[in-house]
Amino acid sequence: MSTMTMGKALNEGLRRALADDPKVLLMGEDIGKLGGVFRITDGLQNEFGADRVVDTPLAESGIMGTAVGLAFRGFRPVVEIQFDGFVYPAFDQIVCQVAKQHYRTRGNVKMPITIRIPWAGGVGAAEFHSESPEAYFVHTSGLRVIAVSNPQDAYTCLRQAIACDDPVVFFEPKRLYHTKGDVDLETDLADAAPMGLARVVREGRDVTLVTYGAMVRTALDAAVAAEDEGVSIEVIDLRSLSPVDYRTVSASVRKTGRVVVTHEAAREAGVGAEIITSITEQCFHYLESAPVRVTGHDIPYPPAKLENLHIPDLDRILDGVDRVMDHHHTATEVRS
Amino acid sequence: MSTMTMGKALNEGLRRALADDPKVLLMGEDIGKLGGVFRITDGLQNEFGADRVVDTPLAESGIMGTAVGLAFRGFRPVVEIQFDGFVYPAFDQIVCQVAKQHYRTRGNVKMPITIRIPWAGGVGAAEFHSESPEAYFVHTSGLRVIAVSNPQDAYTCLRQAIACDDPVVFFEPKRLYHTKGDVDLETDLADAAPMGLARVVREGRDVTLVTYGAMVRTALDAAVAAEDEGVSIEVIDLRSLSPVDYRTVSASVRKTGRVVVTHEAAREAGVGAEIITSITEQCFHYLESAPVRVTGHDIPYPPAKLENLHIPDLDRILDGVDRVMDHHHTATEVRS
Amino acid sequence: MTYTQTTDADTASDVDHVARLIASDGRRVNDPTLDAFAAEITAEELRALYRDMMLTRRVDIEGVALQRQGQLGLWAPCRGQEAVQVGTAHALRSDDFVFTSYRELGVFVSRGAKAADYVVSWRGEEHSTFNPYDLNVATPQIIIGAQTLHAVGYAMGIQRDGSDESAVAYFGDGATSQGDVNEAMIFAASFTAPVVFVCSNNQWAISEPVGLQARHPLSDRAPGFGIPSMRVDGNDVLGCFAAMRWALQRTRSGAGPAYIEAVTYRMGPHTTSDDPTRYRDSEEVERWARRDPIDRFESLLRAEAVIDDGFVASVSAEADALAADMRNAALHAPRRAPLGVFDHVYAEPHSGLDDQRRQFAEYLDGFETEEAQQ
Amino acid sequence: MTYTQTTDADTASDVDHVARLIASDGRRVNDPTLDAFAAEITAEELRALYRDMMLTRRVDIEGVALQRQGQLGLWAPCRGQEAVQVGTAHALRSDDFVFTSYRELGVFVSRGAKAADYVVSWRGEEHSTFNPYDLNVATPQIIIGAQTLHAVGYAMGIQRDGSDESAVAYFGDGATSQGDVNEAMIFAASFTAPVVFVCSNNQWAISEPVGLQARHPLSDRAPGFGIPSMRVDGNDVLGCFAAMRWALQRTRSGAGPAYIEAVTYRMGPHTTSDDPTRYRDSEEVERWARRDPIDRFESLLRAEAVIDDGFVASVSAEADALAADMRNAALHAPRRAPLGVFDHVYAEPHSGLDDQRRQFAEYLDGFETEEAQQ
Ligand SMILES: Cc1ncc(C[n+]2csc(CCOP(=O)(O)OP(=O)(O)O)c2C)c(N)n1
Ligand SMILES: Cc1ncc(C[n+]2csc(CCOP(=O)(O)OP(=O)(O)O)c2C)c(N)n1
Ligand SMILES: [Mg+2]
Ligand SMILES: [Mg+2]
Repeated sequence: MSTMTMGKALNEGLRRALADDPKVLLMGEDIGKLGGVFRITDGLQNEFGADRVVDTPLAESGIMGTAVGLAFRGFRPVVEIQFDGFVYPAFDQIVCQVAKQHYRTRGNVKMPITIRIPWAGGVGAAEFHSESPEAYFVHTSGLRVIAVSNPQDAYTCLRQAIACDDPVVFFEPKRLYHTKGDVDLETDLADAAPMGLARVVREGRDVTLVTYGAMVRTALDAAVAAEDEGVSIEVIDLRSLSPVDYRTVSASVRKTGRVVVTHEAAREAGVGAEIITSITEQCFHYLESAPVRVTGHDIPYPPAKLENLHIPDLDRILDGVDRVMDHHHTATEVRS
Repeated sequence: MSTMTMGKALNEGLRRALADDPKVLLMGEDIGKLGGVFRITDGLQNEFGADRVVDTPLAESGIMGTAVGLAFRGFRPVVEIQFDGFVYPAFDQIVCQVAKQHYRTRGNVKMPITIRIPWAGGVGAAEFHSESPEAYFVHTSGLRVIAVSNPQDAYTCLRQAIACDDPVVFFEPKRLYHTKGDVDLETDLADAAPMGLARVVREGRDVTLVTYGAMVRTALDAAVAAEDEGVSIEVIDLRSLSPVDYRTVSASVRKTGRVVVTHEAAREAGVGAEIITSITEQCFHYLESAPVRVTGHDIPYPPAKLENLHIPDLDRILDGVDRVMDHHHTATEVRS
Repeated sequence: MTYTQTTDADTASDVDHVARLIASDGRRVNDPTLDAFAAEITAEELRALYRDMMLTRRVDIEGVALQRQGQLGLWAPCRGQEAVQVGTAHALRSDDFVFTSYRELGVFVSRGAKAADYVVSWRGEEHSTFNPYDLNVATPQIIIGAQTLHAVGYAMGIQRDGSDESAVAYFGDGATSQGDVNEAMIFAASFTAPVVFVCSNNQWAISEPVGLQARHPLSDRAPGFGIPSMRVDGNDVLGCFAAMRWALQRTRSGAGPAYIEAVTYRMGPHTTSDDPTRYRDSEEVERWARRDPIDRFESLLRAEAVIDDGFVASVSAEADALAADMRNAALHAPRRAPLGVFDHVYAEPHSGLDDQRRQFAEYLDGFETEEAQQ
Repeated sequence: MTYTQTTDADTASDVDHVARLIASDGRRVNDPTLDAFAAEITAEELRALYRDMMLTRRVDIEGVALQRQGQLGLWAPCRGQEAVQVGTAHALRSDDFVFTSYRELGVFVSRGAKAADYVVSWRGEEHSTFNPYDLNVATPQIIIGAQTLHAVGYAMGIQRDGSDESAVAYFGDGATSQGDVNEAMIFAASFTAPVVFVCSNNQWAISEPVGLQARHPLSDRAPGFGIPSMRVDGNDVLGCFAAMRWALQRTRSGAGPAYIEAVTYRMGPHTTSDDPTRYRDSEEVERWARRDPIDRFESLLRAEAVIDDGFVASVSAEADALAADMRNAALHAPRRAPLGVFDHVYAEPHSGLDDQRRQFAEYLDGFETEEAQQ
């Protein structure tokens, strides 16, 4: 067990994956000498050579399409998309090729591709550098989607994602790269909780607060603040956005009877809608009030100085908690 | 008022839009001499010339990106994507450029682009020719999304979409192209119901059945069948998937207390999730049972001969109605 | 410096400025580059080329017929393109790996596909019937151009494995406009990847003439990316074979990618859904009929006594038998079990989909129970 | 036939085989193509070029300083690239429409941008401060290469309007690998669109040398698409000006697109977040410092007595004043009202977002009420 940043944990995850399996290789823009713009691949090209830590031409579709070809040849490419907003040129290859190849070849061709995406806002970045595109991938059958919230999960889930025979879109919250935590690099990956499971980060009785990624910390802060006002919040870190571990989530909601989902991505047809609908399907008779979403607005990501108005903060989550506790529910219903 | 197929209604819509506004122009693959693979642009190049009905090189990102440039110059491009499954190479231009340009230029640059997409399955087509990608666009802030279900709406909404100063993704159900209906081509577009409004297609008391596109017919069939079993179904055709006309939908749900949403697209983070979550937010205390989704499975589109197992049919909708009538609700809850 | 084998054609649709070894009347002609690559070809190999072209044509005819009879959902005829498909494919080793579009029937014939492989997916029963690793051919690509990047990636894998196989990407003239195809050339050049690009310029992308995709010959593009290219008569099977050997000499020697533009013609409609009379003259089609790849090759082989009536008859019989097998495979294509739609979405268990599958199974069961009760 | 102005350089990073009018020591040299296009340039225009390069450098220095002082979120320095930006932009008419990347500061200076336009968006207050139709410049593009297609589309609009403006697309060497940039060339060639592609090959795409994107000079690609290209010394402002006039002669005459590769160097880091010492030698940077575009132009103008100490001093003063305005604009950039984040998402009312806006307003109000009560 040692203390390290999430960035370092990811770096270690990649290092050990490269060391353990000669078929693993990294691809991306500026991941070689520079070590990636976030230094997640720092030192790896030096250690494993330019054939295994591959600086590619500046073209995301090209990166993803050649990764598909490498997977055809039996490799396990780990692709870095430099920033969330630059994944779209690769969208066609991800949605039509990466996600569907196993199905269309009746399981003959595997696509063990991990797509790492430095993700979401809160770091004052320039336009197109703070996007939350996870719902697109959750909606895409054939992909698995992971979003990590702490160094240990970052390490463990990344190793598991690379080892997984399915394609995994792996979201790394940029604003947690420098956050430190204890990491056990020696965990037996087979013993570790599989990346598909959610985690109850904090137990509570009154409200289930579901979230993922960097919002886990804000959710925990909200839970502490709510405790002071006498509301006991159970916080769940989904970790896996597809599939979602509804056993864990539903068990919690059956206990609390109330649920708030919070994420930074836009609301309309976002991951929150999926979670709430599934919870409603599974726990309708346990629900004591309407589930509540606290999300980014349905706007393009705003200029950096205004991002705090967009990313749900402690107050907006507490307002959501208030609403789910029925303090304002009539207002909501009348309004619409 | 005359009777015509949806294909013809769309053709007329394009013809009149071209005739009325010199800034309107059509772009796409094979839309000229061929008239498009579905003949929706039949005769238009002959009538308006190759400068206004433009056969483009075979590159969807190129089509969309040049449409953005034409919009910068004051044109109103109407883009045809040949089939639903070929929109992804244009995804980056749609999501990052078309959807955001108005916002990022503080309203100085308008993007009145209509993106027509022959859409969804049920016609026994080859792989990648039966996709239902609407949720991706609904989740994208800055776009409007329309899905039509009959010739009159096809005509009216297309004219309104082209006249709209915002970008509109316009879904045309392939399996309805040959369906006939009455169309009033002389409707005053300003007087017609705006494309953003939903339509109660059939009134009912017990269950609100929400759908859009080609599924509207299946939903109506289900309503007729349910009537025989004593269940009165109100069918709503959303028409606009973004924004959704929740006033109409919620009014219905408040009346019936039960809701089923059905669509052909995959379930996970699909449009159904959005609708159910919003309804639950707005009508929680009116709901008598858990809202139910009847959707395509979370699989890549299956081979054509198996598509009937994927697209919700009358029986699956009736099964959903059964469930929302609480006949099986305990089973569902116990299962999960 | 850029090394190029382009000719001085000045439009993309030009059909005269090409390298060739067999003229349209069947005469053997010379080409300074290609001759060497066709020099050692044996009579047996010539007969094999002829046989596979004949089988390809027969399979194609049967495919069209089956579609017209309602047995297939769709068919994309390759008539007229047998030479480029069979000629290039025969230059390959069986361990080379091929990525094709939907129209490369002749490649499948040359790789030994089974009768069912030609029809079951067009019938709509399966997306793919064969294991790509059995034929070393990927499931045909529908998304225009996407496979070119897969071929480059595969070639990068070959490099990393230190082997001397090649990857091959087949695509059409229309495909050259896609970003992916251009990115494929860029990646291939950057990584010196052992990949051969084979562009079948059949003059049309559905209704769009090649002149809409390109002002200059398509083969002119590759040199700008640092990839040598060759413009060959796509209706000359020997020329295509030799061009592919030229390309493979480069890839196998570690010199990197090569590009072939084969100038040919799509004699039929784009697919059985298409109506080419809306956009092209019958006169053009007739002109190309006179350049038929099989006729010209047969003339040559007969003239050089490589084949005779007996051989031609035996190949025809074999082709008819294959067509009969194909018909049989179509008519008796096994229907997948309903729950099969859930198979192979994921390679590993997936709680969400596994639940959906279970629920759908229960739903189907309930249905059967109901039926039983009635 | 392909018409090309490429030189015989054989690598993408070559800096010797370029067309130029001013050598790095400030001598005026001759070029068979460019001379004619620089022949009629007036002393006044030469001074204007010099002034805008000086202003660009000063604005850039101030931008870096403001970022270091925490006043801007980020800055993408253009030091070293003033000649290509200012030289090409000065050849344009004000009604030509320009699409740039994030690094084309000199283009904005040349188009008369206001001090606030250089800083307010880098500060993160707005995505864009100016109306594109005021400057005839689009909001700078962040998605690499996307703007090249916009320029082509705009040019297609010009054609349809029957006017003689041109569209211009600026982009970097790294951008040339994107599918969009290649599709832009294809569309431009197909439609004979009046668009000029200006590739600033500054040798680096963040940490990736141009040799990773291309084996051959980037300007070699355009001819394969049917677009004439010119490879020019990007640190020679007169050469860039003349190259742009060469290109515009084509576009204005209806001959279609043209392509300029300007060979230059990014003297600074990619952005203020970057650390170039991780991937490139200081020796390379020093070598390029000796090719400074402003120094060489100043030598020439002084030698030809077009400028003198007095003029240089007045330009410096003007530059300092602009820098001061910029600093002022950054420090006093107006903050948008919170609900402003909802502005301009749509041009027409949108029931969903309008509801969200109202709800958020109520939420914010409630908050204020609470605060007032405390
Ligand atoms: C990305 C994409 N866009 C559009 C299509 C529709 N489409 C199928 S084939 C075709 C024409 C292809 O022409 P070409 O590349 O010349 O190949 P050919 O059919 O002539 O063999 C088009 C436009 C597609 N399959 N994929
Ligand atoms: C689609 C996309 N991918 C990646 C990036 C990240 N990125 C920003 S600038 C840059 C390098 C661009 O290099 P070049 O085109 O040479 O322009 P330069 O920065 O040198 O002016 C990269 C990779 C991006 N902005 N957009
Ligand atoms: Mg073709
Ligand atoms: Mg650069």
